[in-house]
Amino acid sequence: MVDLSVKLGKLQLKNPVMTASGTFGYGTEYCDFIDISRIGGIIVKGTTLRRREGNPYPRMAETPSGMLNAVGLQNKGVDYFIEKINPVIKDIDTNFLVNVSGSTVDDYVITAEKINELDNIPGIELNISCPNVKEGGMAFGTSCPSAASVVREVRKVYKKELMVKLSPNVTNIVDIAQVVEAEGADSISLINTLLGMAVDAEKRKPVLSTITGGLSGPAVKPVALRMVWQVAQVVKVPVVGMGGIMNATDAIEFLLAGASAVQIGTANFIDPTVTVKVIEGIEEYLKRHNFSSVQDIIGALEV
Amino acid sequence: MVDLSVKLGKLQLKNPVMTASGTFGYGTEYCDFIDISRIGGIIVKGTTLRRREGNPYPRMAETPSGMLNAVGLQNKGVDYFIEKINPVIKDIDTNFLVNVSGSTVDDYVITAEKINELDNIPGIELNISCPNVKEGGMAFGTSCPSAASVVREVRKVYKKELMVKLSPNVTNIVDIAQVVEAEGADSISLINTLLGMAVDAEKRKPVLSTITGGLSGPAVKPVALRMVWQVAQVVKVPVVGMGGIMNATDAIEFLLAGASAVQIGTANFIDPTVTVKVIEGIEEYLKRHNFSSVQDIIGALEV
Amino acid sequence: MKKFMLDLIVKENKQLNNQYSLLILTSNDDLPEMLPGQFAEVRVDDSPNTFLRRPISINFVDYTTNELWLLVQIVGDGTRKMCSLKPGEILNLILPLGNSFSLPENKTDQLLLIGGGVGTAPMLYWASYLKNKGFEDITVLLGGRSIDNLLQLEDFAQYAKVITTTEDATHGEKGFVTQHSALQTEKFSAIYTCGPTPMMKAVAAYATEKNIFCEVSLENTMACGIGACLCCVTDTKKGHVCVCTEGPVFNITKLKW
Amino acid sequence: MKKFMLDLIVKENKQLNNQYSLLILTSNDDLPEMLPGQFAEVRVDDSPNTFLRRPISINFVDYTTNELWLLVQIVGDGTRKMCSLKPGEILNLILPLGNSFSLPENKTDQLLLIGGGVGTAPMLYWASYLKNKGFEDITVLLGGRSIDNLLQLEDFAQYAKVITTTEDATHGEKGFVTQHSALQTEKFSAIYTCGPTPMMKAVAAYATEKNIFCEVSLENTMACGIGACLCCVTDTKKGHVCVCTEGPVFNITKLKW
Ligand SMILES: Cc1cc2nc3c(=O)[nH]c(=O)nc-3n(C[C@H](O)[C@H](O)[C@H](O)COP(=O)(O)OP(=O)(O)OC[C@H]3O[C@@H](n4cnc5c(N)ncnc54)[C@H](O)[C@@H]3O)c2cc1C
Ligand SMILES: Cc1cc2nc3c(=O)[nH]c(=O)nc-3n(C[C@H](O)[C@H](O)[C@H](O)COP(=O)(O)OP(=O)(O)OC[C@H]3O[C@@H](n4cnc5c(N)ncnc54)[C@H](O)[C@@H]3O)c2cc1C
Ligand SMILES: Cc1cc2nc3c(=O)[nH]c(=O)nc-3n(C[C@H](O)[C@H](O)[C@H](O)COP(=O)(O)O)c2cc1C
Ligand SMILES: Cc1cc2nc3c(=O)[nH]c(=O)nc-3n(C[C@H](O)[C@H](O)[C@H](O)COP(=O)(O)O)c2cc1C
Ligand code: FES
Ligand code: FES
Repeated sequence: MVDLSVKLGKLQLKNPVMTASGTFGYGTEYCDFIDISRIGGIIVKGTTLRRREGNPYPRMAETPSGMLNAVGLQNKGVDYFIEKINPVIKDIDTNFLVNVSGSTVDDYVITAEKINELDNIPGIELNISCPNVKEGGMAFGTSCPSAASVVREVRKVYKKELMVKLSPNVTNIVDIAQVVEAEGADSISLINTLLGMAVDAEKRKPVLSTITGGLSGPAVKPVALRMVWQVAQVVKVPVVGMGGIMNATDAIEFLLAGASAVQIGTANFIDPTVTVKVIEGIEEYLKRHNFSSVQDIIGALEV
Repeated sequence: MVDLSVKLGKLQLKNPVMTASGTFGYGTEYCDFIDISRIGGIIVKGTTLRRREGNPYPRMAETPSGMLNAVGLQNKGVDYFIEKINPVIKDIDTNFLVNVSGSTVDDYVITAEKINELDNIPGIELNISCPNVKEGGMAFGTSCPSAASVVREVRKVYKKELMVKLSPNVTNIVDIAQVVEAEGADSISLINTLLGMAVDAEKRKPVLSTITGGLSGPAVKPVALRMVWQVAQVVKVPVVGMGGIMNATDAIEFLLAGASAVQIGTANFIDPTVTVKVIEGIEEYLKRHNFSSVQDIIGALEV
Repeated sequence: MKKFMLDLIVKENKQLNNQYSLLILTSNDDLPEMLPGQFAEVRVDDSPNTFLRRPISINFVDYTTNELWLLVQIVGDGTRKMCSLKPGEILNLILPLGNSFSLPENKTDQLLLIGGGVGTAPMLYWASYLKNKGFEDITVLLGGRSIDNLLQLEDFAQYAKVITTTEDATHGEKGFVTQHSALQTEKFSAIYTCGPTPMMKAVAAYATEKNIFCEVSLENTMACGIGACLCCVTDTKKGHVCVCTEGPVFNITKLKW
Repeated sequence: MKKFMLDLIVKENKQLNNQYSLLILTSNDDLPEMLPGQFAEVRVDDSPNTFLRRPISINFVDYTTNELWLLVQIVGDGTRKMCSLKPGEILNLILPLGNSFSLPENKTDQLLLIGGGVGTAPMLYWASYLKNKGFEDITVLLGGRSIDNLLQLEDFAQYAKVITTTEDATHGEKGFVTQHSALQTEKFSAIYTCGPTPMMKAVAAYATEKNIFCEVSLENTMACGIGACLCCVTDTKKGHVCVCTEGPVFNITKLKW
C-alpha cells in the first residue's frame, strides 16, 4: 500500500488530485460517471458576491491541443451557493473549496467572510487571475501591489485554507508568488488560463464574443510546468499545479516539478472519469518505482 | 491576378510570407524542396557578435501540438556570416534579414553596424526575446527601459529596416511595443517563444539540458494571435505575426488580426514546402473572396 | 436520466453520399434508455485537430436489435473521421445528454416535424417514438439545397407522411421548408424543428404568427455536454442557460427570438 | 545529395513480432539514390501525440523492385502508428538524410558490423552494399536481450557471416555483443556499429584499445533532420555538430567518448 495523502497548508487531502474551478461544476455533474468522494479536493466554479450573467455566446473555441473559454464567471452569487448548493454537497466526503472572484477588494472580502461561516468548506481558492472579466480578476493577479492588497484584506477575515490562484499572464511569476506568500496565503495554485484569441478566417470575425479568452488544455502544459517549477523553487507554502493535465504521467510531472497537489480542468470534458484514472495512475507509478508515499516524488526532479 | 505584395516599413516584400529565425537555417537548407526565392523574406538564424556554442544537448522536447527548444543561439558569429554565408545567399532574389542577438547593448550595436555595411541585406530583426540564453536576449524584451535602450542605440547606427522582435513572456505586450516604436523601430515582429518546460516522469529529470526552453508551434497560436491583435491596435508601424502557423488559414488569421506579414517557423520542420503552400493558399483565399490585394485583409477583422 | 460513458461497436457505416454517413452502433450490453431530442458527445480518436468531443444527435434507437444510429455530416476533421469508421471499430460516447421533445397532449394532434439538412437527425427517432406512442397524424417536412441533402426518406416513411422541399427543385416542392404549401393548407397543432438557425427562425416566426406550439433544437459550441463548463449558453428570457442541459430542445416562447 | 519529400506507398507491413515491424515501401516513380547509414524523417499522420516527424534509418533499398525497407520498433505513439500501417496506405518521408558509413580501403579487409536491438536497422543495407561492392569478409554481430530482439537474421545471412549474442542465451553466445568470443579470436580491420549508447561506447572502447577503425551511428532528438534547427547536436572534439547532417555516422576519434 502506498500513501497518497498530502498536507496542503491547513488541509489534509486523501490524494493529491483536485478538480479545477469552472470545469467540474459543483461536482455533482460528474456523479453519474465516478464516485466524486474519491477525489482529493473539488474546487467549485468561480463564485462572486453578486449574480453574474457571464459573457455573451460564443464562449468557446477549440484550438490545437486546447480550448479558449470566455465564460466570464457566470454564477448565481455567493448567497445562492450558500443556500442552494452547499446543502447538497455538504455530506460528500471530500474537500470542497470555493473559488472566489471579485471586481473590487471589498467584493472579495465580503464573499470570503460569508464562506468563512460554512463549517463544511475548509478553504477558498482566491481567483486573482480570471482573464475573462473586464473589471477584476486578472488585473489583481498581474501586479504585485494589487495582488498583495487583495490577499492581505481577505486574510484578515478568512481563517481557513487560503489558496491563491495566480495568473500566468505575467513577466515574473515568482515575484507575484512571493508577494502572495508574504501576505499570508496558505498555498498557491497555478496556472489559470493564458490569454489567447481565435479568429474565424472564413467569416473574418473573432470566434469568441469577447474577442479574447482563456487558453487551457495540453497546449499550455509546458508553460504551466515551468511556472510551477519556478514558484516551487522559491516559496515555502505548498504549490498546487495545473494546466493541461490529461493523465497520470502529466500529473506526476507537476508533482516532480514541485507541486504538492494538482488540479485537473479541461481533461474532465474529454473524459469525465479522468480524475479517478489519474489517482490510480499515480498509485501505480509509485508502486512501480518502489515509493511508499506520494511525498517522495514531490519536488523530486533531479536537475 | 491578385496582388500579394506588402510594404513593411522600408521593405517591399513580394508576398507577406517570411520564415522565422532559427527554423530555416540560412535558407539554403531548403533549396532541395522549394525555390526559396518565392518566399517574401527569410530571417536567418540568430547571429551574435562572437561565435556561440549554444547549449548542451538535449535541446529539444516535443510537447502537445508544439515543441520546446533550447538551442541557445548557436552560431559562428557575425563575421562568419559576413564572410562565408552572405556571399552564398547574395544572389538569391528575396529579402534576407539577419536576426541579431546580444548579451549587452554594445554587442547589439556592433553587430548591427557590421550588418549595416552589407548592401544586399535590407534589414535586421532585433531579437530582444530569446529565452534560451542567460545573459541577454529575453531580459531586454521583458522590461520597457531595457527594450528602449537597446532599440535606441541600435537605431543610431542602423539605417535600414529595423524590425524588433518581442517576447511574449510579459504582462503587457502593448507597453513594450509602444516603447519600441517610440525608439524608432520600422516594424515589430512577434511572438518569440513562450518560456516552457518538459519533464521526463520515468527518469524524473527535465528533458532539456537547460531545464526550461522556448515553446513554439500550434500550441502557442492563440497567445500569438492575441498579442498580434493587441499590438496592431495601438502601433502605427507594421506588425509581423508569427507563432504556430501551419497553413494558409493560420496565416490569414494573423493578417486579419492586423499583421502586415507573417513568419513561419516550426512548420518548416514538418513540411519543408509549407512556405510555398501558404503563399498559394493566401492567393487562393483572396481570389475566392474576391479581394484584389492582400492589403484588403490586413487588419480586416470585424469586431 | 443517468448518463453513461460507453465504448460502442461500429456495426455498420452506411455512406449515404459523399457528405453524409449513417453510423450504426451496437454494444454487447443493453443500450441505456435515450429520448428523442437527446444527443451524445462523441470522442474522436486519432484526429490531431479534434481535441474536444463532438455533439451528435441520437438519430434512432432500436432496442430490439440493440442499435444506436448516428447521422453524421462531414464538415471538418472530427466528422470526417467519424464518417470513415469501419465495422468493428470502437467509438466512445457520453450519452444520453440534454432534454427531449415534449409529447403532445392528444393522440389525434396534427404534428409537423421539420428538418433541414443534417438537422433531420433527431427527427427520425422522434417520428418513430411518436408513432409507437400511438400518435396518428405525423407529417415530416424535410428541406435541403438539393436532393442529396434529403436524408432517410424511406426510414421516415415508415412512421410519417413525408413531404419535401429543395432549393433546386430536385425533390418535392421548390424553395425553403417555410414555403411548402402544406404550411398554408394544413392546421398543425404542434411543430418540432431542427436545422440551420435561419430556417428554425423562419419556422418559429410562422408558428408564432399562427399561434402553434413549437419546439426547436438548438446547436451551440460545447466543451463538456453535461452542464459543467457553461460554454454552451443561449440567451433566453430567463437569461443565459446551457443548451446541453436545459436544451437542446427549447420552446420558442422561452427564447429571445 | 539531393533530398526529397515523397509520398511512398506501403507495399507490405511484416509484423516481425509484437515489438517490431518491417515496412516495405514503394513508389510509382524510381526511388532516389540512398546510401547506407542515411535515414528518413517520417511524417506520422492521425496521431495526436506525434507532432514532429520521426527519424528512421534506411534499412534496405532494392532498386530492382523499387523497394525501401524501414525496420521500426514500437516505443511510443509515433512508432506504434507506423507499425499499424496497412498495405496501400501512404507514408510521407523526407530522405535521404545524413551522411553514410565509409567504404573500407581493401576488398579483403575483415569487417565487423555490430547491431544492438533496432540498431541493426542501418546494418542490413550496409552489409548488402559492402557485399555488392565486392568486399569478401563481412561479419555481422547482432545482440539483444533475447532471441526476439535479433532481427532479420536470414536477410543478413545473404551478405555476411552472422554471429549473435543474447543476454538470456536464447540465441548465440550468452552476454553482450562486446563479450562475443569473435572479438578475442578475430582481427577486424574496421567496425561499424549502431545500437544503444552504452553498447556503442563499449564497442568504441574495444576498438580504441585494439586500434581498429570504428564508426558509430548516433541517435539524437531531432526536429528538422536537415540541419536547419540545430536541435540535434552532439559534442565532438570540434564542438557541437548536428547529428542530422554531420552524422548520424561518426568516426569515434571525433567524439568526446
Ligand atoms: C446538440 C447538437 C447536436 C448535433 N447533432 C448533429 C448530428 O446529429 N449530426 C451532425 O452531423 N452534426 C451534428 N451537430 C453538429 C456537429 O457537432 C458539428 O458538425 C461537429 O462538432 C463538427 O466537428 P468537426 O470536427 O467535423 O468540424 P470542425 O472542424 O470542428 O468545425 C467545422 C464547423 O463546425 C462548427 N463546430 C465545431 N465544433 C462544434 C461544436 N462543438 N458544436 C457545434 N458546431 C461546431 C465550427 O464552427 C465550424 O464551422 C450537432 C451539434 C449539436 C450542438
Ligand atoms: C538517426 C536516427 C535513426 C533512427 N532509426 C530508427 C529505426 O530505423 N528504427 C526505429 O524503430 N527507430 C529508429 N530511431 C529511433 C526513433 O526515431 C524513435 O524511436 C522514435 O522517434 C520514437 O517515436 P515515438 O513517437 O514512437 O515515441 P515517443 O513517444 O516520441 O518517445 C518514446 C521514446 O523515444 C524517444 N524519442 C522520441 N522522439 C525521438 C527522436 N526524434 N529521436 C530519438 N528519440 C526519440 C523518447 O525520448 C522516448 O524515450 C532512429 C533515431 C534516429 C535519431
Ligand atoms: C470553461 C472553463 C471555465 C473556467 N472557469 C474558471 C473559474 O471560474 N475560476 C478559475 O479560477 N479558473 C477557471 N478556469 C481555469 C481552470 O480552473 C484552470 O486554471 C485552467 O483551465 C488550466 O487547467 P486545465 O488546462 O487543466 O484546464 C476555467 C477553465 C475553463 C476551461
Ligand atoms: C529551433 C528553434 C530555434 C529558434 N531560434 C531563434 C533565433 O535564433 N532567433 C529568434 O529570434 N527566434 C528563434 N526562434 C523562434 C522563432 O523564430 C519563432 O519566433 C517561434 O518559433 C514561433 O513561431 P513558430 O510557432 O512558427 O515556430 C527559434 C525557434 C525554434 C523552434
Ligand atoms: S457544454 Fe459544458 S455546460 Fe454545456
Ligand atoms: S534535427 Fe534540425 S539540425 Fe538536426
